[in-house]
Amino acid sequence: MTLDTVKHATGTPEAEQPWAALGLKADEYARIREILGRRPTGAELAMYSVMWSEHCSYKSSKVHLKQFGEKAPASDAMLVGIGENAGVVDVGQGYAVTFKIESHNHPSYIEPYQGAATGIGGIVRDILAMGARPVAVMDPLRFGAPDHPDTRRVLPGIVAGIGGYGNCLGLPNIGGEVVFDSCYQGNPLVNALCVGVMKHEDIHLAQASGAGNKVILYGARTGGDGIGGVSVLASETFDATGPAKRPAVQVGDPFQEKLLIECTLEVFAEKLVLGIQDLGGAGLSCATSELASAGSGGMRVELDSVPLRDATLSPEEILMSESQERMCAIVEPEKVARFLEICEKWDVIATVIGEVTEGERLEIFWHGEQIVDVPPRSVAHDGPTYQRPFARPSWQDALQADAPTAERLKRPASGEELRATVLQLAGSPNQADKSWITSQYDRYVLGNTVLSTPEDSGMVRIDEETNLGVAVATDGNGRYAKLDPYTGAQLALAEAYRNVAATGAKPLAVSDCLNFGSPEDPDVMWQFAEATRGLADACQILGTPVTGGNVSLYNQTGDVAIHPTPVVAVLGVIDDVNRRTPIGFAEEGQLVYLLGDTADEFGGSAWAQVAHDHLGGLPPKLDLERERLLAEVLIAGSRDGMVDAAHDLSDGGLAQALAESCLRGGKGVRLVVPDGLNAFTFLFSESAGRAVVSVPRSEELRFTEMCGVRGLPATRVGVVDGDSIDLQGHFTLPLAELREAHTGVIEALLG
Amino acid sequence: MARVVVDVMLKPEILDPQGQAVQRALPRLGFTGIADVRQGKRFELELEGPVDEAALARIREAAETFLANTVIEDFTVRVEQP
Amino acid sequence: MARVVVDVMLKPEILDPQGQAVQRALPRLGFTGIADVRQGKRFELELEGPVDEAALARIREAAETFLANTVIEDFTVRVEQP
Amino acid sequence: MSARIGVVTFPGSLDDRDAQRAVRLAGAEPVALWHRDQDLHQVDAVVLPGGFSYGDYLRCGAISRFSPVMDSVIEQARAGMPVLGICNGFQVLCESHLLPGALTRNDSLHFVCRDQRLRIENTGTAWTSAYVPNAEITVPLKNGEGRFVADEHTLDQLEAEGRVVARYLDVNPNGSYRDIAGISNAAGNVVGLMPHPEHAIEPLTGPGTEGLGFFASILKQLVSA
Ligand SMILES: Nc1ncnc2c1ncn2[C@@H]1O[C@H](COP(=O)(O)OP(=O)(O)O)[C@@H](O)[C@H]1O
Ligand SMILES: [Mg+2]
Repeated sequence: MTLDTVKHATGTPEAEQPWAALGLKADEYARIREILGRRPTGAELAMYSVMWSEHCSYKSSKVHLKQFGEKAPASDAMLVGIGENAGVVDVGQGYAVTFKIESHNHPSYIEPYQGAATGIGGIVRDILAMGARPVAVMDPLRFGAPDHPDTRRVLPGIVAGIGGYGNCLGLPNIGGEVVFDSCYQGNPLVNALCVGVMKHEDIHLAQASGAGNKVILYGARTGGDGIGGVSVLASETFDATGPAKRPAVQVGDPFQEKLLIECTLEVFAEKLVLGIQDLGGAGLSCATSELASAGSGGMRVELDSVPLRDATLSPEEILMSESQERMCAIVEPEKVARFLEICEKWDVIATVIGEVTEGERLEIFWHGEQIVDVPPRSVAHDGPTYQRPFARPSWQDALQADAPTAERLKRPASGEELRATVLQLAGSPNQADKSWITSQYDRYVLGNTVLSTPEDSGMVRIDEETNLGVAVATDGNGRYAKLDPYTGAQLALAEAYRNVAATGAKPLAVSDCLNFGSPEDPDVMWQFAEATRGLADACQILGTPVTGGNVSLYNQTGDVAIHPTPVVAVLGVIDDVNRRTPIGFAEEGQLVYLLGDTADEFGGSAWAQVAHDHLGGLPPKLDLERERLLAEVLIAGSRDGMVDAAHDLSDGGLAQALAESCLRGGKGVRLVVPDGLNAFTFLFSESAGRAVVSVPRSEELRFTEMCGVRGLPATRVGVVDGDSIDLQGHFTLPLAELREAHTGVIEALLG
Repeated sequence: MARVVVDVMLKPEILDPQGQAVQRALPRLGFTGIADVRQGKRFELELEGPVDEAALARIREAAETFLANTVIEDFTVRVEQP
Repeated sequence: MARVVVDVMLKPEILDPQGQAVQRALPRLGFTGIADVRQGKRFELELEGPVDEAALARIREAAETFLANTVIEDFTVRVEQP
Repeated sequence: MSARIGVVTFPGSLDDRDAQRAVRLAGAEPVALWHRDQDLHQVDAVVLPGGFSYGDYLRCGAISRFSPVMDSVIEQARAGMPVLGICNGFQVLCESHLLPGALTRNDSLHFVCRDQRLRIENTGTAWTSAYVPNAEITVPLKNGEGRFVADEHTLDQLEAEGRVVARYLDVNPNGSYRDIAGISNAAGNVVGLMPHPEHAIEPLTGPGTEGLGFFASILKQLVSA
């Protein structure tokens, strides 16, 4: 086969090209020809096709994501916003924190272990590329029905992959989510989050500038893995019989990544790097075009100098390969020798593959012949944008009308029924103890983990002298979002925000992973539009800007999409981690206060799911000002030593929160149903804007006065006491029995 | 009793970090002249009955569906001569 | 190039939880008649030079000191016929 | 002058900074040692930390054992210098034959991270003298290949000579023979331990501070020597 050089392409304008097989539309191919003024070479076509795929170009979602910037609340904390590898937030004392959540859903369905492992590897490189030392990971997960045979295949592999990679990298896993719902059958969601810490002056950006500066590719050799993965994996739907295509799977090498981290931090410390980009989806195509596009000047790359694992790879394949554990740095010529020396110290292969040029073109050569000559912006940033049609689904009204009222769904009434319902919820897979999963993750490594599973948020200390720390929580309730995607996305934010505040940290910023079905379906597109609008509006009110995130579309089997699942991560700061608030009730005699208002709200609730397998009605109402007030009280309560334990209320309501706080602290509670509520609503309603706290008697007055002054309803509902949950006049539930129901559930399903 | 061996190796195009680690270490330990190392798994199955075509077919099926992950691995089945 | 295979198996007296897990799973998947399963490692080494006695002796030494931990594992070295 | 305790960093070491912190909190001076460097920089004792040295793809500790720094550690250990191997460090000590037996895949086949109760059964070693006999402590445990195995004869010998330094209580987390969590060499200067005492040194970041005793012991021993 002759090499398809630029010269050859110019001379053979009529040559047939496989643009359709590469996922391009006719008008997109025409536009490429228009940009170049000729037909693209094979290598150019490969680059455009991967970079213009949904996964890399966000072509369906861009028009909606814009709101995150347009509506972003003014925030002094934001140092780097959307558009870079990850957003960066100022947390004080000269520290900056970067965090981001990303999906690796499709690869994890095909090959659970490697798919999930490389999901962790990818997000960690994003954080590293900002100049930060990665300090923790989290893993929000969604699986199909817990008793479905495919869940048995997928779940253990995904968990082992996340643990296998993260543990070997030496990053503590400080939290995540595990949710089962048959809507995720065939489309499990593997979202991965990483947090990194640096000093302000260490922030690095993905840009190439300064003619003559060198482009260094370092890390693993390039092999034939994941070629086409980006366009095929992330943009094709799967039919019911399984993956429609089986593209090469990428295998991760966490040891290589650990070396890459240490080596990269060392070259940062010696100030050897001008610009840097990790290699993820679309590999070198993405890294070179993004670096060149974001900087000034052009770039020239000698592709044949790329170290290969497989000598038979074609230039197109090298450009598209998604081999893991690689980075690309821009380095001044006089610093190259030292850069290479540090790489050698860490046994990392590093190669100068090109340089920044005067011009404005990205030029790639293969054994001296030019095979790519493009304006880099046209590849990396000016891809197609779609205004996909969307419309409120015809079934939405009927779904919302199907409310779980007392007339339609039988509610427990007697003490015996209520008690059984508490047990049933605590022992249902979504509410049950997750330690079969979380015990496969190292939560101690690095020695700075202050809170991790099963606390409300993960928290790490970032300065050992001053005890400054950050907290992160992720949440997303697909059932709520299905009932009302606008409110559902806001509820996801509110819950994560509440979880961060419950541990005593002040929420600062947001990252999000939007997991949806096919954008070509107007119903799904409406869900997406509503969810982004809701999230952007809520971020504005709560004062927490979106700093970055990820979109995963085509999560559907045939024409059945998953529930719309916006997963929202909130990052907060705490001045002194010694003041963190845990969830466990540990002190006998402390008073239990319920904060917020409780209404009869069961749409999308855990109770409706567990007791009746029902999804209908409206999700809980949301009052964002109330959320903000609640957070202020929780933070002040922690700072001033007024609360010893706090737990936010979400799935399963007060009953589930109390079960978790009692089991964690090893102490029971004596409760009374407050006036004006019935026991069922008191126990199981999922009204938003609530938390339960335990208050030392000596602090009661101060605490209730604070709530009174600020106008937050605080109801004394009981006292920490004994070794059972005792709802006076209704039932007594020994903790031992509760623990029995709550633990071992996941193990029994999968073991 | 008869023994059937199932060898499972990563497909050639798939990265083999284990084999690479060994390959990188060998020269440092003074073992040179080894161009490539791949590491895989070996299963030794002891059959209760005779190793006839039917038994081998079943083992091949077990290898295909369970012992190997054919997304990334190849396997071979063979009878070990005692 | 010539290929030498090194098989490494846990010694019979050492418990092999991986093999046992496979053995327990097989009947559940409908594969019966398998009395015992052991799981070990298989290394494929591609030599640059010829596979003569000297080369094999060196590989045996690498296996003894490195590829296998002879406190718990046995190994065999053999030339794979192409 | 305070005691100098070396902490080796292999590529893939993960708990090296944590071991340094523990050394510091115990009152000694941590000295970072690099795998490629044979020079031990006149340290008084060495800690081999946890992690996945060289990726641990072949067998845990199999490659690290051959690193230049280990040549010196092995030589000095034989001459009586105190050496503590934690988790991956324990695996390296077994691979180096400074300690008998081997650490193999957990019987659950899963990595396990939990707060583990232990009994310190030998307080005569360089690393356990600060504990009262039969002290029961809780420290984190986190490993995928922590199942200690050895032949019966070796096990009997370890028991008879009092070289089982620590034993798992309540739960055997990985299937270790005779619930063994840690052992020593005959002289008592070399100790291998699967759980992580360096993660139980501050109430804020671990289950308590009961791991500090390992580092306090070595200080006591070095000061009195
Ligand atoms: N996949 C996971 N990885 C790590 N931690 C997890 C995972 N799933 C759940 N957790 C942790 O378990 C605890 C309970 O989870 P969840 O009930 O979802 O919390 P919440 O309802 O407060 O969001 C939290 O600390 C959470 O971070
Ligand atoms: Mg919570």
